[in-house]
Parts: sequence; structure tokens; C-alpha cells
Amino acid sequence: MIRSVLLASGLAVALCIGGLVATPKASADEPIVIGQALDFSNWMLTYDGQPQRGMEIAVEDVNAGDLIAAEELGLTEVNEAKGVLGGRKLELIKCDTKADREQGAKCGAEMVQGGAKFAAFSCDYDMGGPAALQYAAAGIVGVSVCGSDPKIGVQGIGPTIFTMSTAANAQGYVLAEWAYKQKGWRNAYSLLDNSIEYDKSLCIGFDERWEEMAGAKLLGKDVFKQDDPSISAQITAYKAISPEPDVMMICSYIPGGASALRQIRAAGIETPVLTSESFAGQFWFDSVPGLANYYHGTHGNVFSPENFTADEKEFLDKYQAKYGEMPPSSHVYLGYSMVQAYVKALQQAGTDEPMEIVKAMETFNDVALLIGPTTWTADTHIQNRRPWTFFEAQGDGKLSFIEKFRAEKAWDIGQLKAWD
Amino acid sequence: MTFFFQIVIDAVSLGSLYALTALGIGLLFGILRLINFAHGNFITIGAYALIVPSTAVVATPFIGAWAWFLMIPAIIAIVIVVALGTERIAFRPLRGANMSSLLIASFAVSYVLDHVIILIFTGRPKAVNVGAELARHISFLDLRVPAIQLVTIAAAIILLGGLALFLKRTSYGIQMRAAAEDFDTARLLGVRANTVIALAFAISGLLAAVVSLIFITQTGILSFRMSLNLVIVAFISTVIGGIGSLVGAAAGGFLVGVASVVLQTVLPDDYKLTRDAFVFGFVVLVLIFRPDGLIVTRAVRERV
Amino acid sequence: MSEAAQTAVKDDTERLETNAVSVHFEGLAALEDLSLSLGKNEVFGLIGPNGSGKTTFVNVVTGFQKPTRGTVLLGGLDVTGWSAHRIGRRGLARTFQAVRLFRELTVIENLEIAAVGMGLGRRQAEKRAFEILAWMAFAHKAYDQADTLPYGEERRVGIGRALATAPRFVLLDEPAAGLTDAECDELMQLISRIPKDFGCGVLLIEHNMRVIMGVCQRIHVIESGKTITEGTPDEIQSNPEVIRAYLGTKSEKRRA
Amino acid sequence: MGSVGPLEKQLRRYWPLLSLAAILFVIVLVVDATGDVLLQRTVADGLIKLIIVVGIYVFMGNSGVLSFGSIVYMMVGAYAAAWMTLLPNLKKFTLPGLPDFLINTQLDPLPALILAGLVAAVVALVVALAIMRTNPIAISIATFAVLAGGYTVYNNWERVTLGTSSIIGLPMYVNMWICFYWALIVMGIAFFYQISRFGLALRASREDPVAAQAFGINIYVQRVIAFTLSGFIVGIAGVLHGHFLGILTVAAFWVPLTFITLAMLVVGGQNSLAGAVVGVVVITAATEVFRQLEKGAEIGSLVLQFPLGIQEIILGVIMLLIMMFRPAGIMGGREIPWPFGRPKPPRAAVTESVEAVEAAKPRAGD
Repeated sequence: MIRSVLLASGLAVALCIGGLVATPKASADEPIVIGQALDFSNWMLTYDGQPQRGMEIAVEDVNAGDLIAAEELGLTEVNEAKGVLGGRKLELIKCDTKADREQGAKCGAEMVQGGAKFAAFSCDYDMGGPAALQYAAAGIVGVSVCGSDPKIGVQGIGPTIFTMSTAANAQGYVLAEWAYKQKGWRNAYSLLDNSIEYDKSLCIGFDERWEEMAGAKLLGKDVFKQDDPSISAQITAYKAISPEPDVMMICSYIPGGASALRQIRAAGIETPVLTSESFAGQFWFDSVPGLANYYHGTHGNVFSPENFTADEKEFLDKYQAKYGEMPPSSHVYLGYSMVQAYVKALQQAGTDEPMEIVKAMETFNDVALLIGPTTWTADTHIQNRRPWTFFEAQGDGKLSFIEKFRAEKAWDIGQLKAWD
Repeated sequence: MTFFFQIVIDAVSLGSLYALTALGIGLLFGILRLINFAHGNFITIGAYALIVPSTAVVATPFIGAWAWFLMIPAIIAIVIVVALGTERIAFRPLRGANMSSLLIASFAVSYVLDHVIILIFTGRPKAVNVGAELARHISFLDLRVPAIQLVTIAAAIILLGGLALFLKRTSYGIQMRAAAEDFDTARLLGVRANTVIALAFAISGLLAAVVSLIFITQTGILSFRMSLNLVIVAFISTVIGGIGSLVGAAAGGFLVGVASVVLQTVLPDDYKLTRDAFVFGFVVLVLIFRPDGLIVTRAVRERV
Repeated sequence: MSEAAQTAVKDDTERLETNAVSVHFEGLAALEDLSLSLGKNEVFGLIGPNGSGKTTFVNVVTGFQKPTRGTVLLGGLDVTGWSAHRIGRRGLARTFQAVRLFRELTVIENLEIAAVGMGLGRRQAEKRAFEILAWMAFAHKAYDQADTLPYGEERRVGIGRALATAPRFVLLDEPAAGLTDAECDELMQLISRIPKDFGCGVLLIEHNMRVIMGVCQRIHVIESGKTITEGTPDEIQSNPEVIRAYLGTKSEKRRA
Repeated sequence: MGSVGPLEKQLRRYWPLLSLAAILFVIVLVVDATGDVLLQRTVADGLIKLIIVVGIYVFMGNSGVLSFGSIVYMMVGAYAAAWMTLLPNLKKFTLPGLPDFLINTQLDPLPALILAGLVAAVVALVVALAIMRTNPIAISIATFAVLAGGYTVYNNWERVTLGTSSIIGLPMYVNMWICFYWALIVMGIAFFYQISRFGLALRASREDPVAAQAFGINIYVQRVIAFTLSGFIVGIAGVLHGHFLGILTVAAFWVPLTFITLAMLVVGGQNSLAGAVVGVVVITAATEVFRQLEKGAEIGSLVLQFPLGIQEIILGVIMLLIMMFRPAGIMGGREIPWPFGRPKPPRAAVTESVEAVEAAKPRAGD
């Protein structure tokens, strides 16, 4: 009994000692610290992992004076000085959120305490939110590596919070416009996995834009859940739809999305399927053997070497040299671009004071980062019209580049103004 | 009419999958009062055994590449070994502990196995294509039915029938039934606890392996969280069916599966999202009005 | 003399009665037309061979079993079919064959619970519990955990627990089972003091003939769920039917 | 023997509570003195878990009925507090499904917290009235079914909970000390309940339901009381959780949190308040130590570092080992004992006891 109490107190004391860490103080000669409160080990790794690696490479590049597209971004002096603001090095500090909210908040606080004035947080709004709130409370710049919920940012968490990604509703817009204009489809059907907010916003955006366009009809929609072992009931319902839709928009993510697609194709439904970034590349293609009539829109191209731009090629060579493989998804560009954006903002502001960085970032207007033209304004800290890269799979087990496509109509983030 | 039969088959096959899972959980729950959340890990491990252990993003098939007559016994054997291993290492030392200790132990086992999977394979989902021919639809009359649904139904019938015969006809089966109804009395009557319990774990491993193969044929994708939902549903089914009653467990699983499909079909769009709330609401009602489940055994009656 | 005992109302008119109680299980009669009645100033014995229906009778009287026919009256009030806890609150306390102490609680808590169950607050309950413990010379073990007690003491606590409810009647279900002779003597001593000190009638169900004969004023004998006879210890001991049905065949039970 | 003063008697009576409070106070004080913000967050988070666990304990520990679904009351409390504390303007646009009176009011943290706890208590009461009549196993499963049902409803009730999205804009006033005060209050509630006649009656039903009924205890009523109280406490934990993180997501209130909190209770020992507290302290401390080790810790010249992801495996194994070697939990169902000897019965009772023995002697030969 007493032993138990002693054990408990002993652990508590160990806890106290374990927690005593020195706090580094920043000065002009010391490195500029960039925080990473990301999932390094749990299921969010699928989304956080690649941007995390992109950031690593970017930081190495800055410190080695080898930043991609330095000239276009007006950052040649960074490369010459092998560092930012006249030679200060960048340094990454990391914390594993383990896809856990409390741990996420703790990681956020840890980044602040570690001296970061610019820090990344998880893709998802609900997973990344706790860390972002810590950043916002401390007044440092927080950027989501790939969060697509428009409530991230000024409208939601706070004035210093940004995301690298495109709003999910805007992704729905660009997918709808592409399907309508480039493929000439008119009858659509949307299948929503309602387990996360991203997918809901995506399908809302798609449905909304689709029904606006002349002659386009939404013949039906249905829902399923990420962890449903079978979607046979939905398939049976789909088969009853007449005429057969031209395109099936699936708003889901891997693994549930791959499972749904396998069942759909196995049911003999060969309707063209359209998906967005959350289907995260082609690593899951074994799930749907001989996948054809599959169209996928995402941030950029890591799949079709013959279509790489010079910048992409330069980056992917570095990636391969460092990690010995090709990145599984274009999310990796988001991480690199985040550091590019920070460096540009630092140079522009001439200081690492967070509010100055925010002001600099809010002047970005189609700045050509690796991920593509990036725009932030005082009330929009998310992309709503960045070009989207389209691929198809036609039974050959890989994604082939089709084109980059930019939506005509930007999704209006003004709907969220009420959050202020 | 075709539509109707299609729905019936959808419902029966999902019901069969749940029934097989519920049976695996119900068996141990009946005998040991163990809510074995690690049952989900048995299913997950069976699926992961199909691919080469590696942290690479794209999975390489391992056992999944073998011919089916080698693959199926191999997966079954692996899962049975895992099930027996957890029994020997984790649950046997806890024999006689109360229900909450057992529950927490099974949670701990499940937690450890989850993270072993993460450590070996990472938390990223992995694709594997097994039984693609079965996933395809076959036609008869006007119906187009995925072969896997028929396989699921057939597997459920064969395994339930086989288990029923085993329990009725063999001496181990009779001992196991006695243990499920009243473990203490059964022990007094000379039932060998270790053997019967190990056997029960082996059977639950067998059932998990079959569910694993069906599941993966259906979905083609692996993730360490893949069977949590399945296990929750199966566990609830066990209770609806009647604690300690194996027929009840299977029937409960079947009922929940059918109810899910029917609700998914008949509910208006706005309410489809809350489908599960209806299912769970139904569960609460059953528990209130028939607290011992639909099939009552002696196991739940309190003796004065 | 304890306060509880002093304030107990010695109202002889209150009785515990059963009228033609019958219990049938799937057509088989476990009890058939059993009627008996006891007052608050006596120790009343109920005996019968194994399987004669004693346990069923106990369950009926205490509300754990509904009779198929017949009524149970407690102080004139019909309590037939009441739930166990209501009957308990009405003034019928009991012990159990299996003792059934609250094992992880202390002795004093076991007694307090009984008092609390009657609606007393914690402090009053504690006071009463100590009075009972004092009465049965057991206060020194008040803070022992119940599952650490030897068997004989467990039974004693069981009786104390029943008395802590300030009952009108107490039903003792085989309190002497498994006790040594010395412990039996102490037990008889204790039981015989209950009616006088607490104004509480005792219904004693027991196998041990020495205990039954030693403390009961009247004894009711049943066999196969039916009454054989009722009378004083002397009458019972000389009744040939009883000797045939019970004493004769179960003489080995007399451990005296 | 020596006389037992009234002060000592009171101290002894409240010792199980006082000793636990003292342990926590020391931990909080030391952590506060380090000035380490991260450590303070860890402790605050641990204290919120402690409130949850104590809440679960109030029902589960005293009744012996496994409660699987307590986290749903945490969710109810958390959202209720959010509805009461968010800016009216924000609510009008984001949570239009709320009734007008809720949209238009904005309460201070403290009244909101208490009201939200009461809302959770009322929900728990309604559930308890429905399910507590059945047998213990059915009750456990029913509590879980209620959790699953509530989770689904909140996950889809867009206009009131924002569904799968997260509510933000909650005032973030919660810090370690506030968590500590509430932990004390909640432990006090749990302790006074436990020594009250209601707690005693429920514990009796845990030990032996049949005997408890025979002694006038209405198990149904006692379970309902405890479950309601438990809902209140867990609801408060929900409020603190929301205002600590500043963000609310339905997905947070699901199986993982259910399991970790149950594990803390059972590992500590579900039958005593000390078990609940010790379980939380031990698991929180162990998790934190492993987390530090995962980052790499220098011990002398030795650098210890766990591979990523192994801390969970070790934690799971430790939990299993505790279950094996102390199936009743670390505390084994006991409270922290008074360090200065066993309690003594009132002298009067002992004296009388002796007299009774004396009085009995001559009659023993009858």
C-alpha cells in the first residue's frame, strides 16, 4: 500500500524532472526556429508525413543556399547568404501529436516554448486545431500543412493562422468545373463519406457548383461511413438510378474510400469516378485491380515524370536522394512551399516578428511557390482558386497526368465572415 | 422485386459477417465474461499477414500472393497462434478476475497489438488485392450479386453449422457449452478449464481469420483501425442475442446487420446519417425490456 | 442495557403470520398451504428435512419469491408479493444460510448499512451499530473487514446486522450450520436474549436439534412442503410422526 | 490506548480525502514552481482526466457495475458549456439550431460550468431511470449503447454541435490551478457521497445485492443516484476539457478516451477513491516519462531513446502486468490508511461490550 503511494509519488517526481527543459532564447545570430507539431507515428501520418518531409528538405536547402525557385521568388540573396535575414539558419523542432488532441495542444505549447515564431500543425482541422489555438494564443504564425477546412485561419482560429491548402469547398468547385468543361459530363452523382468535415465540405462544394452550371444535373447522392465494412446497400441504390450518371464524385479518404471504390468496381459499375486530394495518390491501387475510368484532382504532380516542371524535378531529385524513394503524394510540395513562403515573408518583413510576417504573407498574390500560385489576403488565409492538377488511371495501375486546371469561379469564403 | 431481393442479399451477407464476428466474441464472453476487444486485432493481424512486413508506402503481397489453398490455412493458422498466444500470455494469468479487469486487460492487449502493427507497418493504410474474382459480381436470374456476399453467407452457414455440431456432438463441445452456461459448476463437474478455454480462443481465432479474409476480399485495404467498428457492433450483437448463448450471439449479429442495411435503404436522406443512432437506440430498448437478451440462458440468472 | 433494547416496544399483539402459503414450480408443489404465526416475545422454530421447502418458505416470507397462493401478514399488514427491500423496511430482518456479509466492508459498516437501509442517517446508524456490537460483545472487532473474520464470527455479525434494523421480527436461516459446540452455546445464548432485549420475534430455521430444542418456545415441523405438526419442544420430541420424518432419519444431525 | 480527541477523530474520518488532496497539492505546487508551461499542461490534462475518472468511480466503484459510457456525459457537459459561453454573434451563424434563449445568452465561466454539469446530470438521470432496473451486465452494455447513440447524434446534429466539425472560440480560461481546484471539489463530492448513507447502501449492493435488498436497500434508486452524480462530475470534466483546449470535436468523446479513463480507474483500483486518483497519477506520469524518453533522455553519459511508437507498447504491457499481479488494482480497493494506528471503537461500546460478556457468563450454563 505505502509502496504504491511511494511509487506514485516517485513517478510524479520523475515526471517533474523529466519536464525540466531549458528554454532557448532567440537572438540575431541564433537560428530561426520553425516548429512542427505533427503526427509522426499514428494514422494522421498519411497526411502529415509528406509535408513534414517537404519542410525538412526546404530547411536544408535554405541553410545550404540551394532554395528551389529562389530567383522567381526574389530570394537569391537567401541562397547567397546561406540563410535568412542575412545568414541566420533555419532550425526545425518537432513534436509528435500521435493524432491525439490533448497531445496536439501540448505539442503546440511546446513549439511556442521552444522559441518557434512560425510553426506547422496537422492537416485536419479537428486534429490540428488544438495546436493552432496554442499558436494563436501565443501570437505566433501557425500554418496547417494541408488543412482544407476554411475555418482554419482568420475566420476560425485567429489572425496569425494560415493553411497551405485549398479550401475543401473550392476543391469541390474546381472538380465540378473540370468535369463539366473538360470532360463534358452533365449528369453527376455524389457519394459522401460523412465521417469527417473535409469530405462534407468537398461534396457541398461540388454539388453546389455542379447545379449552378447550365444543363448539369445531380441525379442522386448517398452517404456511407468510413468504417462500414460493406456499402452494398448504397451500390444497390445506385444501380436503380436511371439514366446512369456520367460521373460519380466520391468524397472520402483512404482507407474507406479505396474500399468503397473496390466494391463499386466489383459490382460492375464502370461509371467514371472523380476524387480529390484525400485519396492521396496511387499507393492504394492494389485495392482496386485494373482501376480504370478514374479521375483524380490534387495539389500537384509527383506521379508522371514526363510532365514534371523543372522545379518539381529538382525537388523530387533531392527527395529521392534523401529518402531513397519517390513521395507517395503531392502533399510533399505543401511542406516545401510553406518554408518558401516563410522565407519570402521573412525577407520581405526584414524581421521574424510574427505580426510582421502575417502582414507580409497577406500581400502574397499568386506567388509562385513550388505547390503553385499562392494568394493570401487579410481575410482569406486559405487558397480558394489555386490550379488543380488532374490525373487519370486507365487500367494500367498508375496515375497519368492530364492537365493543370484553374476554376473560373472562386469559392466565396465570405460565407464564413460571420465567424469574426 | 429484383431490388427487394438485392436488398435481402445485402442484408443477409452483412448480417452474416457480423454474426461470424459476434460468435467469436460471444464465445469468450460466455465462458470467461471477457469482452475481448483484442478480437478486432486478431482480424487485423490476419489481414496484415497477407503483406510483407515493412514500413514502405506501397505494400508487397506476402501470403496474399500464395494460392488460395495455401493462403487460407496459413492465415487461419497465424491468427489461431496469435489468439492462443494472447490467451497464454495475457488472459490465463487473469483467470477469475472480475469483468472490468478482464476488459481492461483486453484493452491493453489490443492497444499493444495496435502499436506493434504501427511499429512494423506504420499507421498508413496499405492496399492488398486478395480474392479479386470473389469481389466480382455474378448474375443469376435478374440479380447481380458479388460472389463474396454469397461466400460470406456460405461461410456463416458452414461455420455456424460446424460449430453447432462440434458443440452438440463432441465431448469438448459439450464441455464448452457447459462452461458457457455456468463456468463454476462446469469446473466442479470436471471440465478441464485450460483446455476448454484454449480451445475457445482457438475457435475465436479461426472465426477471426475467416472474417479477416472476407473483410479484406471485400475492402482490399488494410489499416490498423480497420476492425474497431466491426468489434463494437459484434459486441453489442452478442448482448442483444443473449449472453452465454452462442445461437443468440449469431442471431444478434445477424439482426444488427440486417437492421443496418434496411435502415440505410429506407431512411430518408437526412436521417441516413444517424442510422447508427437508430441501431443503438434499438439496442437500449432490447436491454431495457429483455435485459437478458433475446435468448435467455442460465448464465445470466442470479441465484439467491 | 442498550438504548435500543430499552425503547423497543413490547407489543405482543403484533404477529408475523402466513396463511395457507403455497408455491408451485412448474406444477410441482414446493410448499402446500403452510400457515404459521409467531409473536414478538418468542423464538419460533421451523424444522424439516432437506428439501422440505424451508428455503422456499424463507424466500416467500422475505419477498424473494412470490407465493402461488396464500398471504403473508406482517403486523397485520398484507405484504404478500412485496419486493425484498420493502419487506425489509417494514420490519422483517433476516440472516442468510450463506451469511452474505458485505465482504469488503468493515463489521461496523455491515451493521450500519442495515440501519441505513431503514432510513437512518449515517451518525444515528453508527450509534445503533455500536449498541448492537456492544450488546453482542463484539465491539472490539468493529473495524475489522468482514472477509477477515472466522466463520463463527461471520455468523454472529450476520445476526447483529439483522438486529441493527430494529426489526419487529428476525428470521434466522440456519445460523448454527458449521459451528462448533462451544460456538453453538454462545449462539443459543444470543438468540434466546433477542425477544426480551429487542422486543423482536425470532423465526429460527435450523437443522441443529440441540439449538432448536434449546431456544425455541414453539416449533413448526414441515415435510415435503406440508405441515406435520406444531408444538413445544417436548411435544415435538415425542411426536412419532416427527421422529419418523425427521429425527429418526436425521439423527446424525444431532451433534450434541 | 489514550483518548481520541475530537480533532483526531475528524482528521481520521477525512484522512482518505485529505491525504489524496495533499499528494495532489504537492505535485501541483512543485510543478508550478518549475515554471515549465508544458509540464503544467501535462498536469492540467492529467487533472481533467482525474475528474473524469473520479466521476466514473462514483458510479462504477461504489456499485461494482462496469460503466462503459460515461464519456457521453462529458460530451454533453462540454457542448452545453460551449452553448452557454460562446459569443452570441458566433452562435447565431454557426449554431443556428440552438433555441433563441441560448443563442442570446453568454454566461460567465463559473455559472456556465455548473449549469453544464447539471445538464449532464439530468441526461444521466434520464438514462439511469431507463436502464438501471436490469442486470449489471445489461446495464454496462446499455451505457455503452447510449454512448454510441449519443456520439452518432452529436456527430450529425450539425445545427447545434457543428457535427463532425469543431467548435472554436471557447474562452480558454482553464489552467492547472483551476483544474486542481475542481479536482479537489470533485474528490470531495465523491468522498462525501461515499461515506454518506447513499454511498454506503450502494457499496453494500456491490458486495451482495441479495443481502442489500433484504436490508431495505432499493438498489435501483441507489444506482440512479450514483449515476446522476457521476454524470454531473464527468460533465464538469467535459466543460474543463473544452475550455482547456479551446476547441470541441465530437470525435474526442469516443472509445479511446473511454478506454484510457477506464484503464486508469481499474489499474488504480476501482473500489476506492484512492485507486481512482493513484491510477490517474501513475498512468499520466508513466506516459509523460515515456514521452520524454521517446524524445531522448540523458541519464549520466547514457542517452536513452525509445523508438517512435514504442511507448504505447510499454504502457500497454505495464497495464497488463498490473492487472496480473494486482487484479484489484494498485490500491486493491483500499483508501490511504491513517498512519497512526487502527481506529478504535467508542469506549462506551467496548465497556458495555465487556459488561455484556460478564452478564452473559452465568447464563451460559443454562
